[in-house]
Amino acid sequence: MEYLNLGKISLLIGFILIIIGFWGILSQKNIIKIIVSFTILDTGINILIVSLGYIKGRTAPIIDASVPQLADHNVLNSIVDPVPQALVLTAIVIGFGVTALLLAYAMKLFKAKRTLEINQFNDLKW
Amino acid sequence: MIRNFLIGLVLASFVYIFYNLYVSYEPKTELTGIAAHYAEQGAKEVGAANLVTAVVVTYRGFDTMGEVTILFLTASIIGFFLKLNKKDEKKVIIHKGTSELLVTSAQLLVPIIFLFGVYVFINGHLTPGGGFQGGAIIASGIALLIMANPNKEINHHAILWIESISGIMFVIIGLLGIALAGGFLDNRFISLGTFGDLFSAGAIPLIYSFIGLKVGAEISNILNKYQKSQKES
Amino acid sequence: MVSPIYIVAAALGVGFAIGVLGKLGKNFSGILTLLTLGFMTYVSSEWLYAFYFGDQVSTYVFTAGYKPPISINLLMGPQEAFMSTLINVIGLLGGIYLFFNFGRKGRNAFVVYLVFIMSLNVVIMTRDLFNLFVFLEISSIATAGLILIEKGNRAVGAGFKYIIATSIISSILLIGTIFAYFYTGSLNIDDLVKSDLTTTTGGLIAVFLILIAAILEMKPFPANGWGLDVYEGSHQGFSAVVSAATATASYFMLYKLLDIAGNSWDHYIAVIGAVTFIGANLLGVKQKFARRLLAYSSIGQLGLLMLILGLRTYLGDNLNYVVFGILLTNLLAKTGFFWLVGIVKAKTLKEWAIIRRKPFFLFLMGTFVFALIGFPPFPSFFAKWTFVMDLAANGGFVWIAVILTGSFLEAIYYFRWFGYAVKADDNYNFSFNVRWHKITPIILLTALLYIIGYLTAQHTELGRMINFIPLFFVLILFALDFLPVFIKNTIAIIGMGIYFYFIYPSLSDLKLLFEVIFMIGGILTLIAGYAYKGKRSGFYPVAILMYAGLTGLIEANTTLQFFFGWELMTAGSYFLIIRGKRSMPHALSYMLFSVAGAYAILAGISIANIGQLTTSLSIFNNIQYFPQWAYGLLLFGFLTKTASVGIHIWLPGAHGEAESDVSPMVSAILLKAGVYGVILALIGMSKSQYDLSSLTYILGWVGALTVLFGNISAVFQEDAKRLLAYSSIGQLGYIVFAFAIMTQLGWLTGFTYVINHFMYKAVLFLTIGAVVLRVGTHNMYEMGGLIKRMPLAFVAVLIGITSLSGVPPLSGFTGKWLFYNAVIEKGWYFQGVIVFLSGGVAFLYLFRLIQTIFLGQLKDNHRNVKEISIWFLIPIYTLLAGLMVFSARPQWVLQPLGDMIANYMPQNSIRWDGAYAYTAIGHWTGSGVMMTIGSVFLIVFLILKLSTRKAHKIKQFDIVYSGERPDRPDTTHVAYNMYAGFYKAVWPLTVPLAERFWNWMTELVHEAAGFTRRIYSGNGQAYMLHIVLYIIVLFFITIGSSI
Amino acid sequence: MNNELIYIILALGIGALTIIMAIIAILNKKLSIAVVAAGVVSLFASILYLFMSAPDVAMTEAAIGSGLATLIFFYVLNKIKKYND
Repeated sequence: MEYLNLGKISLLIGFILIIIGFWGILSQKNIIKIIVSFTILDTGINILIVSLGYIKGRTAPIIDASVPQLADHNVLNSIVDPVPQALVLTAIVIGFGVTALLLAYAMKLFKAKRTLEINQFNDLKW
Repeated sequence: MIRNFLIGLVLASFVYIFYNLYVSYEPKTELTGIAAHYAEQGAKEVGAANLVTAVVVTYRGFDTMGEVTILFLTASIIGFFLKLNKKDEKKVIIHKGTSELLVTSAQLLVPIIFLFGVYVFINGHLTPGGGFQGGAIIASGIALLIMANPNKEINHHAILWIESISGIMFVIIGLLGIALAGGFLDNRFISLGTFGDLFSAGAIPLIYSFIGLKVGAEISNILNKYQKSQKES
Repeated sequence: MVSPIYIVAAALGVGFAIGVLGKLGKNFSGILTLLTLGFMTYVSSEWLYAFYFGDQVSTYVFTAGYKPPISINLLMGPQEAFMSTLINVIGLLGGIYLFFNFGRKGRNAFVVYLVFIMSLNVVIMTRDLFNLFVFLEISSIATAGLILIEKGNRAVGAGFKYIIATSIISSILLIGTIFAYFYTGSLNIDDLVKSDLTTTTGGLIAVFLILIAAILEMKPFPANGWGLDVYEGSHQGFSAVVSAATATASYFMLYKLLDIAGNSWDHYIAVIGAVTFIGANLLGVKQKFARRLLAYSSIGQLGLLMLILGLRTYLGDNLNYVVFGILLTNLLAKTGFFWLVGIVKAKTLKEWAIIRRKPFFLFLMGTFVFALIGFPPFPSFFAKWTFVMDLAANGGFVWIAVILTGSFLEAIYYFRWFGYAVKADDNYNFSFNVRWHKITPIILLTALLYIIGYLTAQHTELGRMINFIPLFFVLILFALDFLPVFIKNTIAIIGMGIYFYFIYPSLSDLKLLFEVIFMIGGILTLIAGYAYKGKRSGFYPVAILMYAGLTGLIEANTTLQFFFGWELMTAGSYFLIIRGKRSMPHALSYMLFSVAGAYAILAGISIANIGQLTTSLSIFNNIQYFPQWAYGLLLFGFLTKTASVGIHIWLPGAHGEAESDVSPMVSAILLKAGVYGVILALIGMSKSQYDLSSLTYILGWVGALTVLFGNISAVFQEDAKRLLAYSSIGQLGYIVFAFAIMTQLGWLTGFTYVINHFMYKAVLFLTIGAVVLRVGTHNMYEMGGLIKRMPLAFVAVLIGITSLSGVPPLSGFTGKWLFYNAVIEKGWYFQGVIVFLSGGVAFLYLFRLIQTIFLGQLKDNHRNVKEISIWFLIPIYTLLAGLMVFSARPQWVLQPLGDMIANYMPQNSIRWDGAYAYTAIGHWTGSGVMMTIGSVFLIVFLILKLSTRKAHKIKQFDIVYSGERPDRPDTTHVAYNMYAGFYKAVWPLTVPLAERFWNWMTELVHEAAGFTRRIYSGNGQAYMLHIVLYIIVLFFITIGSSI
Repeated sequence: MNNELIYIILALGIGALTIIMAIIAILNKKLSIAVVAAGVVSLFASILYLFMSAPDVAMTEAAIGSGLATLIFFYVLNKIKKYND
């Protein structure tokens, strides 16, 4: 039971997704596939961040009826860490921005050479 | 061959690194550091029930400003990257198979979606959700509109104005924080009000609304650019 | 004081506002952007001013009204103020430069640029790790967008590679950040520094990930293909900003984050920096394209910055000073260079020849090249000096070698490029246009370089104005360059005269002797300049620059002043040499040997400096640690200037191809600078408490072999000036050999040769140069019979070679006599024999100067040549008069010299009695010898005159060929390849082993570069693989074993 | 306590599905399937966030990560298809 902690499981999923993301980034030739791999990598990192803020058996960091009185210091003992969640919000939006930009690049690259093979775009070298 | 070997090597090494991280990980049992401070003092200091919002809008408001800027940047870059020439601009997309159902439901749904989005970001300090989520929801409404009718000209100027004004207001509110309270993006220049009310938590609802509008406008802008780029020859 | 938060607020406020205000027009947006950048510059520079001229203390800016770590905070300290001012200034100038390029893309481009500069400011100032990540992302995304202002697919490709690479890096940073937060409960960098993060395995890995991301942002070799492509592929106006502003921010980010790991990472950073610095510059050597070359150079610069950072424990308090100098110079010069590339638009380095169509641009380029290589008076010179001194003081000798090697590689390609710009054939039919908004920023940068260089110097012992007076004179001559030769020549001569007049009373002994050679010799050779017509554009500033350096050497009291003078002299002489007709490759090799020599001197001084309380030049006399190395390096450095065998290959071409009045300057005068250095080192060795005789023994052999080699090579020359050049090598060999003897007699011999060589080599080069000007060829066999047309020149050459060959009655014999005394006294018989035999060889080539040029038949096309110019005759005959006086009354000079030498060499082996000199072996008198030989000559002359009254003159066409007239009558002349017979006997000695060796070295470097650069295949995915491999390798090197 | 156990079992299941989807996204030759699979990964992730008491993140991930991002992917795929035609 001790072993099966939700945080640990999520952490593991996060790591696996990150590795899958890297695998895709390094092995796929198609630019769209590479971008897809990036989104998987991002998702993995996000899961990682959230799971690091997770504390077993606690509620979301929102103080409402489910959390005992405000003045009561029990808030400290009843919510999960709000900071990683705030960070993930930022990370998701950044990831979206980067993905949008990468896709714009992908379109232009395709337009330039009518291919999505990344090894075709080596005009600059040596 | 060598490449595959190297990739395998890299991945195996990453597994090794992450394995070490994983085994050294001990799940948290209590809040420490700044998180403890936020949990204990957050409600008192900021007045927001949703502590994530308190962190996002106030404590780490500067990050959020950067985050909004990233979307803004992306929209701007895509703006000049996917710019159409005059001829393509006038083209009409021939679309087939947009069902009547989709068009009608879009017309019905979009106002509701917009309202929901606004609700989400106005209540950001009380309930889950906030500017980003609300903004994204609004943008989804716009996306639905575009999908229903690919040739629909979204009011570009309106988006631009909303984006611009809400951005400027965000900065101005931040500066008001310096002038009237403790620092840039301090929310306490408006009274914190009663904890749990809609109009409480100082400037947070205001800031989050502008963030929501801005994010919604920016994402819509990006979608619009992509939509238009379909006409490019 | 305006709070730095307004930098962010202003940029974002204006950026958001342009969204709607932009409707008022592109130019409106642009001007608004520039005004905002101006405001940002104002804010940061106000802080900078307050830090350096006021008593401002570092200030934290809290956001959200809470103290860190509760909320994000920014720090504005002296370093932050400096870095962000740099970024904003470059940002503002870049905005002006790119104004219309942005304009074409619409107002959004301005917004992106504004946000880009703002984000770099935040990266500098923020003290929050996650905030750093966010603003780093902003800068990456903005960069990926701004790359697109360049048209074409290459920019798109480069941008894509850039964004995928930076995405990977920021992913790594994010993972590290979150784990750092997990283990410490804070995101504040100061908290992380204080925490004991590295004690746990997870924390250790987190720190690793954070640092590796920061390192990868510095584009370490070889995981930097994406960085190179950005520099090359984007608009050069923007590459400049990336190279300057982003590099500054990345450096500072690494600087901030490095503290999290304490000092444990310093060593790795240093190694990574070293690999990058050398790797990038090595590949630069192979590069043919201007843009790519600058890309390699920019990467190299990042490597150097990492190297400095990694070596911060060696530098202590000087870290900021060194970073300031290196960063500032590289920033300003590299930015200027990129912008210059953007204007000139020539693709390959050779095409850069077109730049000299607008000489002002050549000046700008020259400024940047010399600043980047670290020549005075630019800040990098002082920074490099301090860096090397501090390294040596703390035992970092390996690092000195690394830095100097990398810098040398950099010098290779920059000077090759500059050589093309100055000298390569310009037959291209494309040109370049200049628009004010593009050139103004470059001019401002150049002005800043000079001003900051001057201000930096004020903080060193060079603060005294005196060191800069000659430089101001150079500037004045630059400004007067539009005047005709006559006026400028007069100004130059008067200027040098006045300077000498004022400086003369303060000098004595050794310094006086060399100052006379440099200044009086300089004035005499300048007189010949009156023979030139027109403007002679650019000649006077560089000539005076060389003399400024030479006199700087003499006046130097400290090692820094000495090196300052040495480098100025090198720069000036390089410009003089490259002015010659086919001198491009020779000027390059001259410069490279000079740079290598200068680095050896720098290294030598740095070792000499260890444990010294003073920076005075007298430390040469008291080197306490590694004296063999210190003196060895110093001597090697000085010998590159005296062109000793093996490192001589630059001299024949450089001196042979130089202009007629430049050859004597660089031969008779400039070579003495090397001799002066050798003497300083030897004086030090004579006073040293260590036994350094093995070093002088080697030096003696070097001198002897140089004599042999120089003389034999001179024999087989057809080119009169090259003949003299090889002869110089030989003569300098005598000098080195004589000084290496390290006895009073030996040194007296040395000084005699110094004075003699100065006079007769000036006479010979001036005369031959003047003849060449008249007949239009260097080849001796194409001359002949000129005695009739140029009798005065003939007399000059005759006296010159008599003196050179060392036969009585002239002063050459004085030298020879002293020489054999010294050799016998010392017992270096074997070397002495080599030198003696070489003396015989000298007759062979000297004979040709008379026989081939002046005797024999006059060539058809020389039938109407006139006597050489009066402006050459004046200095020539003045020098001849000096030569005569020295020959007749050598004691006037040698006696005081002997007394002086006695200070260093206590043996009193020579005694003067009036005009008589006595040694253990015998005695001799200058005037006596002269009279005796004079009478003998007169008698023989009269006998011959009387006995050959029946001889008749052979007329021009008194030659009968047995058959037809040969195709090339010149080459059938006896004077052509005159010593072919001897060649068969001595050819093994003339094999250009040194040339082959250096060619082989060059080839090796090129092959290495050509092989290495294949990793930059251009494939974005391969670049990502490089990045992750780099991470993995570093992981196992750094912390892999400790977890 | 019981809740936790259910979450864990669900999380294991979702985790397995997420990983399978991610692998499909990488390996499938068809771009549109890859894109959809990536969207699904994101969607599953947002469910995981909900389990981990992060409703804010779950909302964001669902709306932006799996919704809007996928939409943009399809714009690009569509455009590429048009170029190919």
